[in-house]
Amino acid sequence: MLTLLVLTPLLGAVVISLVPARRRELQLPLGIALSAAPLGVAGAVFVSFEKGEGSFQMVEKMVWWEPWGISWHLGVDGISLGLVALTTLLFPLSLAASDAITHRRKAFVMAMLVLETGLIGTFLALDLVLFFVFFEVILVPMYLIIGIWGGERRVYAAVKFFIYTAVGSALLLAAIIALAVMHASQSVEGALSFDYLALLDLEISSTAQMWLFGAFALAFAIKVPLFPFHTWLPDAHVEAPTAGSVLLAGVLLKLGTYGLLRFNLTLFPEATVSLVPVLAVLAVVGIIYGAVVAIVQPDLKKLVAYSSVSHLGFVVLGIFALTSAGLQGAVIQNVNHGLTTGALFLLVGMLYDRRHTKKIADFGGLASRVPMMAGFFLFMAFASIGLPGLNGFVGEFLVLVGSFPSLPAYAVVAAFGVVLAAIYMLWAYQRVFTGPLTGMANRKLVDLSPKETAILSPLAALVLLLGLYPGILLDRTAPSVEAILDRIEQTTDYQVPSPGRLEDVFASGSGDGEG
Amino acid sequence: MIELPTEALWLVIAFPLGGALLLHFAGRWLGEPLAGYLASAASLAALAVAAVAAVPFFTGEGHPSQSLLWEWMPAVGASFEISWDPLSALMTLVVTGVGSLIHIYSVGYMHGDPRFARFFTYLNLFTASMLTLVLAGNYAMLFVGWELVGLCSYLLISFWFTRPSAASAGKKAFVVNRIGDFGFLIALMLIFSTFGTLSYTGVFDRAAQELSGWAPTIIGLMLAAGAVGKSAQIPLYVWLPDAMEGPTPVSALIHAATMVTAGVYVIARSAPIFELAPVASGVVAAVGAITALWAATIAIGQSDIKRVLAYSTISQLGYMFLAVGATAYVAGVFHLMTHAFFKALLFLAAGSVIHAMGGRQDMEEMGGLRKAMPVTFVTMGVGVVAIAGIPPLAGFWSKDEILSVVFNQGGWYTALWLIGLITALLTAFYMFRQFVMVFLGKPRWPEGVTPHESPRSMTVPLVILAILSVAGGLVNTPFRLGLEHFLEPSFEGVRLGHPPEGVGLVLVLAALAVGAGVVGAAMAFFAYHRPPEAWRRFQSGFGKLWGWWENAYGVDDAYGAMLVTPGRRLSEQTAFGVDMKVVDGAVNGVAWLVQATGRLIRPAQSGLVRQYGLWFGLGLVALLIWILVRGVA
Amino acid sequence: MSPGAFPDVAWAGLAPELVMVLGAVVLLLLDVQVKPGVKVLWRSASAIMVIALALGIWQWIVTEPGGELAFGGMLILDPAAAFARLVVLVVSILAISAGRSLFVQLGNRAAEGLALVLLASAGFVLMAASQNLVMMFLGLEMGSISLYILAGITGDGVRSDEAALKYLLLGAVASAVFIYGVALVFAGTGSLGLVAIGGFLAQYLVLSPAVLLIGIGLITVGLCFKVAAAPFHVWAPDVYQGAPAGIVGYMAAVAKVGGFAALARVLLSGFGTFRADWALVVAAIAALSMMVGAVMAIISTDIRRLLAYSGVAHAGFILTGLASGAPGSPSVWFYLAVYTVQLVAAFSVISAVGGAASSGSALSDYRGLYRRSPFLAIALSVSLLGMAGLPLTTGFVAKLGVFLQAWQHGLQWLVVVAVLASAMAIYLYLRVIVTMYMHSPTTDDPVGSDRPTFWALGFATAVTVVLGVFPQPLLKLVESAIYL
Amino acid sequence: MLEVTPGWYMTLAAALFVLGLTGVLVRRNALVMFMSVELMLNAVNLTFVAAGRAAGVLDGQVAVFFVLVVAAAEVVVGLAIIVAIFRRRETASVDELAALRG
Repeated sequence: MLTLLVLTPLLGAVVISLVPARRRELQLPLGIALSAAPLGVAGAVFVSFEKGEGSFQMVEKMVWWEPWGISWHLGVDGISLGLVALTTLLFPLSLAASDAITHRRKAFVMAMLVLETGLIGTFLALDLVLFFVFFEVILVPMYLIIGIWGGERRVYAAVKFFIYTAVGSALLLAAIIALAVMHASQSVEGALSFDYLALLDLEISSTAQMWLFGAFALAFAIKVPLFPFHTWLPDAHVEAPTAGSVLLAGVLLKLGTYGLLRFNLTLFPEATVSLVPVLAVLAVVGIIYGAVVAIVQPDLKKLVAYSSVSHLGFVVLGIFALTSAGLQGAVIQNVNHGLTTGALFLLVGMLYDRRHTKKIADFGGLASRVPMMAGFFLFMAFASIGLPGLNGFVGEFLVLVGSFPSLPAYAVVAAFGVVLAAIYMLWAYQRVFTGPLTGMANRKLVDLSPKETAILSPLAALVLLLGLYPGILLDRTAPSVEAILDRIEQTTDYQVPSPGRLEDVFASGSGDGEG
Repeated sequence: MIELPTEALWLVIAFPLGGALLLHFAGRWLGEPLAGYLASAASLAALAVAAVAAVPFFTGEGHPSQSLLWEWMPAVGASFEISWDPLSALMTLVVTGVGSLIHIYSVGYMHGDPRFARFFTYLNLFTASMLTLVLAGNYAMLFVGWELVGLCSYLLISFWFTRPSAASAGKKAFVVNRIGDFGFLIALMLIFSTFGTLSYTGVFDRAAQELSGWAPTIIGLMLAAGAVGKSAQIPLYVWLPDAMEGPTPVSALIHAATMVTAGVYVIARSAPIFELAPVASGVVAAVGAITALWAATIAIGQSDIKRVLAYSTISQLGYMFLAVGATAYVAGVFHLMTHAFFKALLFLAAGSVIHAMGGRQDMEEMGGLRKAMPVTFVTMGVGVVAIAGIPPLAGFWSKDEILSVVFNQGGWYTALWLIGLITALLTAFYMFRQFVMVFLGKPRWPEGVTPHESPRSMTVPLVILAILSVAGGLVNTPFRLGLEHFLEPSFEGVRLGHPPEGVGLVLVLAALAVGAGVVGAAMAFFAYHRPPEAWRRFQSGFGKLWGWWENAYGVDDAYGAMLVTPGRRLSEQTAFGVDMKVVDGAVNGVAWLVQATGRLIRPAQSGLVRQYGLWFGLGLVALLIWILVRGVA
Repeated sequence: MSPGAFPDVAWAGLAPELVMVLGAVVLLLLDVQVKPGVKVLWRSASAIMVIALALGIWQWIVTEPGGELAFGGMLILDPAAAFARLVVLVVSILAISAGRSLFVQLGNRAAEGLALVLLASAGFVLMAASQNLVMMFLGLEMGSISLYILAGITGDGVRSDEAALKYLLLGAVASAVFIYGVALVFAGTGSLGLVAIGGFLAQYLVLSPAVLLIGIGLITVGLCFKVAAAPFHVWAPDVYQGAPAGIVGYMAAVAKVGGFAALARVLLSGFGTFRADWALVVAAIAALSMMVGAVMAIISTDIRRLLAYSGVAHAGFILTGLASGAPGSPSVWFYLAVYTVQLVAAFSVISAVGGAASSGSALSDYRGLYRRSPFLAIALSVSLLGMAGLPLTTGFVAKLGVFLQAWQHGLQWLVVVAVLASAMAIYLYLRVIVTMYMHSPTTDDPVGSDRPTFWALGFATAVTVVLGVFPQPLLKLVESAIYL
Repeated sequence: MLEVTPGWYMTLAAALFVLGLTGVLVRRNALVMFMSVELMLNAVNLTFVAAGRAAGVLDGQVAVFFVLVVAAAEVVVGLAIIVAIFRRRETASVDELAALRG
């Protein structure tokens, strides 16, 4: 089933390529229909997923090249499940929002479908080479999407995106090779293996763990992006077409956090435990820094982009909190951020399609002209601010409350990001949507079409559903998260903090929280 | 009598929530006034359910109970669970009761507004949120309500969003509240890491054994930080005056009667924690007392009818803080309730005046409205007397109880008591000043304004609230401690502050409080029941002081200069300096470095064969030397 | 073997080379006597190549794992040699297919050109199959001299002359260095056969290894020149830029195959016991090549120079595999096979865009190529992405193989340098792709490609992608191409 | 009497080789550079002969023939190219050939 899930979009791309170029009117609807297929498969996967199970499910394995120990090995667990579902959901929606793409539309749809295969594959891969292949292959369609269908400085942004990520993953490849070789030297048969499950049994010295952790973490930190590796993101977002931004923020960034969670924590537990302060500092700096920088951005898209830096800082903090709540928060925040930021980018795109500008200063008082759009924007803005009852809160709250027992000082600083989020989001909303309606062009704006409403509504519904009943996801992630924590506890002397007197928390915690 | 199980209490939230949803999707189709009636019905339905459910507490047979709706975030012990005890019952009744009246009032007040239905959507949503807050069975769900009321406050303050000031005020309210929430969040983190849960029962049952040293103090202070934001206390009160940009019913409901009291509610709710943290309690009391005085002085200098009430609200909230800080939880909650009545009444009456004056809010343009608006005149009069603490109206009982409990605490609380007493005098002064300026004297109406009494839908709620303001205080008098008895199950095991034992002392304290009120009222009457020139002379007698009051001590400007502007500059410098030049510059610098290296070695590629030969030869020699050195060594 | 008796020659084992050499002679004679049209000559040459390839495949199948000595020990016919032959032949066929227009433009010199291609291919195959160092020198010269002439064959361009002279002069010096190294090794061991040298070294403790070490060093330098490894690469950009577009890809590819085959054979089977001594030297050259190649390519504005410098970097990657010792040889062969195909494909596109006889190809000429010819743009992109080592292309598998070997054999630092260099290299390939897809063309004239070019490029592109996803057949094939 | 061992020959050959290499580096005329290369190859030949003699095998002497042949072939091609260049530019100085660079 998972192979099917990975290959369905690719098949779709093949189908699209067979559509004659002159049948332009067919390309986009067909693309949407074809990207709905993986959504269906993902739905089936979601339904047949066993709730109480922490290990990988629906595992499929085919040997690809025995001597190197590489195989086509797929599996899904609670950590990847939500991301896969999110991916398959965002594709039809962002394709549907791509009416504005008229130039080389067929190629666009194909690039999107290839991208989808890559993304799903990355989340499901249980072989490190397979993972790396998908991880890298994603760059090409995304690069094309930014570079061909992007804004004015698209080439600069696309190249920066590609190079930055490629440089990041270079050392990842070296580290992966190192693991396989290590497997060869430790296993009885002396065989190389890139199999994730096999590599989990390796005994890696502390020093080696540090190095390998560093290599993995660098690749993922750039993808997340963690401060100070984030500067490719605003450029990429500003230049990318709407669909590109949606997927970039919605899914691509999650590859980084997913990678940290999936590989760094389990393969290098010792290094994880000792490097927690480093990652936590970067995460917290990212939270505050991203928010501070977002406040004064003159470009709406850039503002949302920097907000991603801030939000993903929460995810990373949750991961390195190494507590059940923190990890669950990280997993669900991954999905949440995809929904809300995806929707925000869709909205900015819809605004851009109408006004051909993203500058905040060009807008003003739009709410009286386009109330529906304003309503959706405000809804998503509040979701992103972390309003309880909407999904963003669930993730942030779990992360904050979950990271306090282990990282009190960091959690306190991170919590301040919540304040800043309200400032940049609401200020932006105020300048764009409220006040008197300004400008002739703004006076002629049209509100959301039924189609646009249909694109945004499922996202809004999910934002609400996950905000009120996150159990739909948490029930499935909890066992996998526990499995990771168990592993860390077994392989290191780390103990997940249990509730207790605050004096103890502060004594054992790595910082000396406020007061 | 029907026994309503706790399991059914979700209905209390569901009615207004359902109303909000219905109005959201069908509001425009329902139109005016149907949407308003529907929203009012939803609110009334919630009131009915709550009333029925609260009966056991009145009869003294009820016990606090919980009912789990659904699991929310099990990892942090957060779930949607309703906790039903006298405290939440009382809050529910106040919220739905006053709320319903304001709903009804709004049908008249919002008449003709193009976004009539949307207003009621928000109003219903607010009711649902506030009920979520008070019915929550754990801190997480409380926080849901806490933030959702903030959202509604934001939406309603900037309801007329085309006015830049309204849009800005809404944002300000939310952001300032968020600063308080920052503390609240930390409190939640502290609580979770101590107890492993956020549920009230889980926390309070074990509070005494798990919390020691400075832990309860810091938790209490952090909770108080959240409360300071929501209840507009120093230093976070600045959002509330601006919040008056919202429609007046909103000011009445959210920014007087209900939402702003959430802070008081939280502290009262967390009494078992504050019990262990006398320092935190003391801070709360001090903040409350200082805020009460501070805001009261500002209120004196205001000429906007709503701003007076806004600062008055801040001041009265200060009283409530003072009460809960002095562990007089019952007194605090009592004042919360009476304040809800008379402040809602005052706001609605002010709204009625504004309505009549065609949207004008400057009291200097009013005067002599007594005849034009008799109902409003009388009801507002009741409210003014009530807030001034003149017996036997509601305000007297609650305020007196607070002051006497604070006095009884002794020590430095005596100073707080004194502040409270002065505030009582000031309260009476600025309220009577307002009353006189608005209703008495000669009309100073601008041309074209012909005030008229408001429609029935507005006056009826005024009358009902006036009755409540008169009689509401009787639920808890020194003669019959009804409320204290009623709330007992909620404060089980908590030492409550009490008035002094001796009847004589009680009477002296009461007399002092009443005296302060009467003096203040009399001063206002004499200073302002005169032609405007005379007041101005009176005001200028205060010298610079009056300017400070008028200008609210310039706190907004100071915050602007000390926080907002530097913050923005910091943000700009980070974004356009650090981020673009340093961080991104480093990235581009690496790329530049690679290219520069290339340019550095490019001259080697001169195209000259002999030079190529030289490189070849040099490479050869270098290699041979290396081989030989290694080989021989 | 009695005097006067005909030596024991493995005729069958050499059939492909014999066909090529005889074919070259026949072509020249045909040209003199019959004067057929260029098309006929081109077809004949292609037919000769195909026959040679068929024989080569047959030889591959019958080759024993250990190989057999032929020509009195001058040559060794082992799987590595047989595989080298396959690569050279495939590359040659691709090159003359895509280079048809060059031969057409050469007119009455077409026969010479085709004959030289056949001779050069034969020469480099012999070089790869040499067991004797002098034989290796002969193969090297046979191939190299043919390439010198090919570099200047158009004879009508200042730049192509310059390229030819530079290539020749520096190549001659390199050859001299190589053969001097051979002489020193001979002096040190008393034999010229690699098997014998290996045996000698295994048997005796060399008392004064200096002469031998210098010999090895000189041989290595000579061959590094041929494969354009830094710092012996300076000629490559100039030659690639100046030589006729239709033949540069071929020149670069076969010289690399021959050079690396020889280097591998010398280092692995001759001086295998000395690995501890030479591995670090080779690794240093590899590291330098990768860095210099990547950095210089980034600042190049001519696509040929860019490819030349990238070729330097690739030489570094291949040397990385070589430095890992004998177990690394399959990865070296895999790399060589897929890289040379990409290289020829890339230059075929350059030839189609700029003209087969042209010298120099400014990057700006490729602006908007996608709009002028989507096919060429895609073919070039695939080749470049392959060179960049992007997953799902053969380049990735090749790099993975090389890195795995190096890491397993103690060259972890080299792998780190290599991954960084390949990350840097991505930028330069991306530059070309950006130019082709994201810039608007200066002219809208469509660019055509003739049918042989189309097929050659189609084949190369398909190979790069299909073998990138399913490389198992080729991986299996190179498994036996190992030097013992 | 001083015995002339193969070592002498090989030292001489090394000197010649270096001389040749230096010649390539310092002379501008392409023809002279070729002559220098010939010198290098002759050094090689001397080494081969000396080493072959020392080892008592014929391989060294045989190799010399091949080297000679190769040298001749190189010179032929080289002269042809130099003549072609001289015709076009009227110079045989390699320093004037630097159109290709960077």
